[in-house]
Amino acid sequence: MISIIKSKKILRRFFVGCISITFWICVWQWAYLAVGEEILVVSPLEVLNRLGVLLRHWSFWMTVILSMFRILEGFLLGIFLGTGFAILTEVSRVGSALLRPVIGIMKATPVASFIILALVWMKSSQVPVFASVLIVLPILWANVSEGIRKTDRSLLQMAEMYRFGRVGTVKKVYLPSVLPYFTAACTTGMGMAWKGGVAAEVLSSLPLSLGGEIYRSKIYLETTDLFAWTAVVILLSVLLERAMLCAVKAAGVRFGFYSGEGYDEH
Amino acid sequence: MISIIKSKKILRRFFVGCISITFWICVWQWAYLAVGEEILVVSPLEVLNRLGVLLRHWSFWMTVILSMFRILEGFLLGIFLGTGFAILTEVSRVGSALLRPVIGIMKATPVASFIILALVWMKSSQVPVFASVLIVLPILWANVSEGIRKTDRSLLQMAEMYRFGRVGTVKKVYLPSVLPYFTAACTTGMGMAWKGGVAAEVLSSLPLSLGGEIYRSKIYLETTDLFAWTAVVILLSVLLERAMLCAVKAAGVRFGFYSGEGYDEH
Amino acid sequence: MSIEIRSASKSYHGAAVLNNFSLSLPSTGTVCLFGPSGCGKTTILNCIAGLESLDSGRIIGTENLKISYLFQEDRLLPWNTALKNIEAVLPRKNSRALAAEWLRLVGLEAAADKYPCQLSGGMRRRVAIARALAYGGDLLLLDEPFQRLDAGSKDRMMELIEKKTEGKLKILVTHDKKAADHLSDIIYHFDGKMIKILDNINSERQHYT
Amino acid sequence: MSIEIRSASKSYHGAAVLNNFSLSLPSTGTVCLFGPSGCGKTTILNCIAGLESLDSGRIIGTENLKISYLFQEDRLLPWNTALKNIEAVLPRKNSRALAAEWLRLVGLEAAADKYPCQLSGGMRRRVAIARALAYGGDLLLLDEPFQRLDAGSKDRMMELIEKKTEGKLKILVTHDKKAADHLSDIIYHFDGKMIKILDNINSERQHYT
Amino acid sequence: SSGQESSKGLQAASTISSSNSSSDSAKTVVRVAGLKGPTGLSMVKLMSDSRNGDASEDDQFTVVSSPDEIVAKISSGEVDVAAAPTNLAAALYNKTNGGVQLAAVTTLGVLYVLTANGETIKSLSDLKGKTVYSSGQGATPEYALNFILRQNGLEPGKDVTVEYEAEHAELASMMIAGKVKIAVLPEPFVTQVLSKNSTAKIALNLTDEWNKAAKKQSVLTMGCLIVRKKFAQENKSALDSFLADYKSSADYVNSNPGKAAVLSQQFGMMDSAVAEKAIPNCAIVYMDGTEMKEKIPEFLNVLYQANPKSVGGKLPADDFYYQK
Ligand SMILES: Nc1ncnc2c1ncn2[C@@H]1O[C@H](COP(=O)(O)OP(=O)(O)OP(=O)(O)O)[C@@H](O)[C@H]1O
Ligand SMILES: Nc1ncnc2c1ncn2[C@@H]1O[C@H](COP(=O)(O)OP(=O)(O)OP(=O)(O)O)[C@@H](O)[C@H]1O
Ligand SMILES: [Mg+2]
Ligand SMILES: [Mg+2]
Repeated sequence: MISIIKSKKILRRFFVGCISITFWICVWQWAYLAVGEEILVVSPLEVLNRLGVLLRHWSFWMTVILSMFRILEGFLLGIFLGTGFAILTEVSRVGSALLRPVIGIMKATPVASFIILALVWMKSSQVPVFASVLIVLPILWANVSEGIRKTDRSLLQMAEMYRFGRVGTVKKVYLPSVLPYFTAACTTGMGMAWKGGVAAEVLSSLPLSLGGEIYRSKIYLETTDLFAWTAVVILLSVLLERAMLCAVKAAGVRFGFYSGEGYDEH
Repeated sequence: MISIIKSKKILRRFFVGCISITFWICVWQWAYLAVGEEILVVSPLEVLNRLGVLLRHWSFWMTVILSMFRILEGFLLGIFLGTGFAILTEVSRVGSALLRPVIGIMKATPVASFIILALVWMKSSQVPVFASVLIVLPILWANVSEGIRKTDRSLLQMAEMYRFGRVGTVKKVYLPSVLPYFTAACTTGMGMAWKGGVAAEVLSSLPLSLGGEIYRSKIYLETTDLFAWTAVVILLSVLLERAMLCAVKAAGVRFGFYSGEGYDEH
Repeated sequence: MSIEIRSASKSYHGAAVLNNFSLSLPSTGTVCLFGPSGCGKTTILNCIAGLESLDSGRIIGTENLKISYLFQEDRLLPWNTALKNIEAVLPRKNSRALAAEWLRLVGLEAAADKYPCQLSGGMRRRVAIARALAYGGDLLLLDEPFQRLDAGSKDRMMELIEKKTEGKLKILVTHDKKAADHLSDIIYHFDGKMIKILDNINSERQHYT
Repeated sequence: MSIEIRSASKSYHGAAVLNNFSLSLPSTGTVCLFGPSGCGKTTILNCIAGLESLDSGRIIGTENLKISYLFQEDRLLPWNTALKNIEAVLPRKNSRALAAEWLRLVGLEAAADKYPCQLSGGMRRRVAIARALAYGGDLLLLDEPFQRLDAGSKDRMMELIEKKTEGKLKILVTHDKKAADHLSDIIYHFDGKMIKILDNINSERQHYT
Repeated sequence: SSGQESSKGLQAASTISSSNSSSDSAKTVVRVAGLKGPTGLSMVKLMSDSRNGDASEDDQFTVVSSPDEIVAKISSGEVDVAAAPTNLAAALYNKTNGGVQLAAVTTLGVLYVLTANGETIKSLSDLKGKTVYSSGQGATPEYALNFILRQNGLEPGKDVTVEYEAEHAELASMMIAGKVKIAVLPEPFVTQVLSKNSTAKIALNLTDEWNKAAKKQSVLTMGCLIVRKKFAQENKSALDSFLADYKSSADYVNSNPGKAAVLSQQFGMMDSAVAEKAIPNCAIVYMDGTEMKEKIPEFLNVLYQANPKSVGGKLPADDFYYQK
């Protein structure tokens, strides 16, 4: 019975999502008609058409896959480093003092400021990865440290008394209480990784990259292409976000703690 | 006695911060010596010198003030809209369905994709504001909605029983429990607002803007200027972040709830 | 005002807690629910308070009723001091002085500015009691009000509750036989179904096992 | 093993809770601390457990001691079921079967897969008791173990504790005179300073007021 | 597939054209960085020859998209020769204490004044009292436009209002959408606007206007080849033969726009459809030696007068100009 309720819920959510997307596509069509300049806004239908054409070329898939791997690499690196940095800053006072300025710099410094320096050390195809890391890392860091700080002290005392050990305390107390913070950061971070990574691809107009295609569409004033490629970016980001949330949830269930809205759902 | 302990703590923190910054400046100096290319890395001393010179011109202050206002405007707008969106998505199912795709798009779409469209409707000096909003809004949204969802249900039931009313429940239950999430998002958001805003200024090489100065320093290979202006960006972002944290804390105390690490400190 | 529970049923994940359960409550006095741990006492109170909905059946007479619910857990606002926690349920006018007076009545005038995490277990319970009484509901739901209290405090709290809620209906859940005995007009033993084991409103008060 | 508290002092924000307090504990038996709410009983247990530090003075004999601390609050892991909460304190080998056995002993075999928020107050308390006993410390700190329990459960828990911790030192904090009377060898009344009101280890057990 | 065919077709021609330049110079590999856009077009033939193994040297080519990468690659010694905007070459010379040299000028001005929607401009003096939209503020387009206007007796901001837009693409879109009547745009945006707005046409070629204004003392140039001085000194013969190959490549592109456009797409310089139309407007030249040394200093001086920083703070000395 519970599974029926659940699948009903999923169906309803899917349905509501579809209606909402339809609504926004109507808004888009309206904007297209209102602006009336093909060079500024193109119609959704045309974009769909163009996507249909693009989909048929193998180069489309190469582009998508290469960009996706680049951005996923940046995202994962950002997650690992951000979580690592958060643990370091919360665990050690020296680590905290040393890392805080670095994170401050990462957050605020625009890519333009160090791109030349970065290009000396890395290939231009690595710059998007780097840009994604720089945007994901601070988000992860902020949330995970907040989660560590907000871990219930009374439960930590309990873990100490019952000698959970370091590993046990992390697994049984810290991980479950940091998980919602981590999940929230991952959700934001995935979108932002795309934003930052594709922006870097645009700047270096990398061949066989989504950003490169956006750059080309822009300088050749191919507005339909611009919209189509942007739609691909948005779609991929949303899909990967969903996939990642499922993965995090599955991992949570697998390791015996739950990240969902409440423990009731179990 | 408590105030003595507190001021001691602040002093020590300040001291540790200074040591850490000194350490990183030493690393910078080492990198300067190791790279040995003035065009890639300049020495900290030279940057300080250059800053000393820049400081004396009124145009420096104009640049700083104009950029700061632009980015603060974006930051504040992002905070208001992000919080508003979060409330809407949590309160109303229709709001949630309609806003979710918008936020997904905001998170993932690179500025390059809509800059031309945006430039048709807004002055190029407003683009940095817009870029900041687009980066701050999703961060605020994610954290505030997480905070709203994680508000203790048993306290909400209590508020219902004791008829706190809508305003009272928000003020006495929701606000204090969302505050730490909000603060964390503001901290990340402030840095990111600078990153996004200055990057947009660079792209449009806006006159009298920090990003414009960074752009010009870059294309004219004035590495000293590039570092100096970047340092200004970082400094401003860190200072404003501090100021904002103090403001949020003061507001928390003023309105009778506390956001700090624990309630013990009181 | 008279409250009636009519053939209420409630189950969690298929396990019935309330099963076609009916109860008529008097309009005044103290009704005590007595029963083993996990039998559904808190669930009944939650349903009367409207915090949980029944699977079937109805509860009549609680609409728009002002209810003081002393929860089984204290449910104090962790970010407010003891004083502010009580002020929160009072009308704005004079709330500070009133709240301070309530704290005095439960013997916590010295702890007014402490946060819940700085209070001992028994002190937190007394703040919760003070809050429930300060709110002044027409119906009192008291879920184990005297837990974590020492004998002296317990007596004082019982006295206070009796004095401040005269003429109002109280539903008391407790495991403390002495307290139940002392306070209650009607005592039910609840274990799946209800058995009235004392009815002081109509008959002489009598001792139960 | 003998535990001694030597001229311990502890104050919060200038208000002394323990003031030059000394106490010698026997190596076995049950020592009961009795006292009004907020007098500092939990603070003493926390200091013995090493969770809070003294302002001055020392506690001797607790180094490396395995302590089962039943906290005044339950402190269950909200993201784990009742069973997993007990498993968490057991050595990995066979932990599942052992935990299930402990749940059976406290009468909760049916609630093994429920999360703490799905348990009633008394059920949560019993899980906490089962966890403390399952851990099998050499010293037991029991802070109001029987709160929220009905009379029947309370008797069963007392019996279980006595049976499972024979020969170990237990420090019991309770407001329940009957339980204190039943379980304790030594009873102290604590209110700023200690007054021994019963010493069953050397003398006859006697009734106190 | 048609691209492949035509590239095969031109292999034959190229073998002949570059056969005599393949001398006995040692097998020194020249590492070259090309820049996307018009300044890179002239090297596509060279790149294709090198790829097919028909060139005199097996030089290594990389195509980069931003001057940032050129700076990074030249200053780290990752490449020896690079295509670069001319003012960047001067700035690099100054900032590396003479570490780079100007090997050849490869692209003259690619800036044009476009008109649309019935606006007619026949000469510069027609601009008086009009509003001109431009992009590239703080860079060569602004300084060049100001110079030409002033030489023709028009004071920018007074006689002619110049509105600067942030991006070339933005201005081009505005022109296509009919929001702008007079615009100064570089290639390949000129081609784009011409093909998408039928009322748009080229009114003035700023390279010609510069020639008139400067009385042939200088040229407006946007692109050049730079070489690391150390490399130039140590591998003079290899560099010279590379430059000779480069010259024939530039000639080839100018005389075979269609075939060059296909190559340009293959190497990611520019889309073939755009390139074919744009090449005639891209002012591809090859100028080195004395001619370069005569005409460039004055050009740099114009930039220097407008903004000393744009050429790296001071005018380059004579050793900036590489001599064969
Ligand atoms: N949210 C829930 N999900 C699943 N089961 C629940 C939930 N809430 C309560 N229960 C179950 O309902 C039963 C009754 O719970 P309730 O809290 O009413 O007991 P109680 O009589 O108040 O017990 P106690 O005296 O221990 O507080 C218990 O078996 C409990 O496990
Ligand atoms: N963190 C703290 N900050 C300030 N005061 C505290 C703190 N913890 C405890 N206290 C104070 O210390 C005193 C003793 O508290 P403790 O919890 O030991 O009492 P207790 O004897 O266990 O009472 P109860 O029987 O009510 O649990 C109380 O007055 C309490 O307000
Ligand atoms: Mg209950
Ligand atoms: Mg206590």
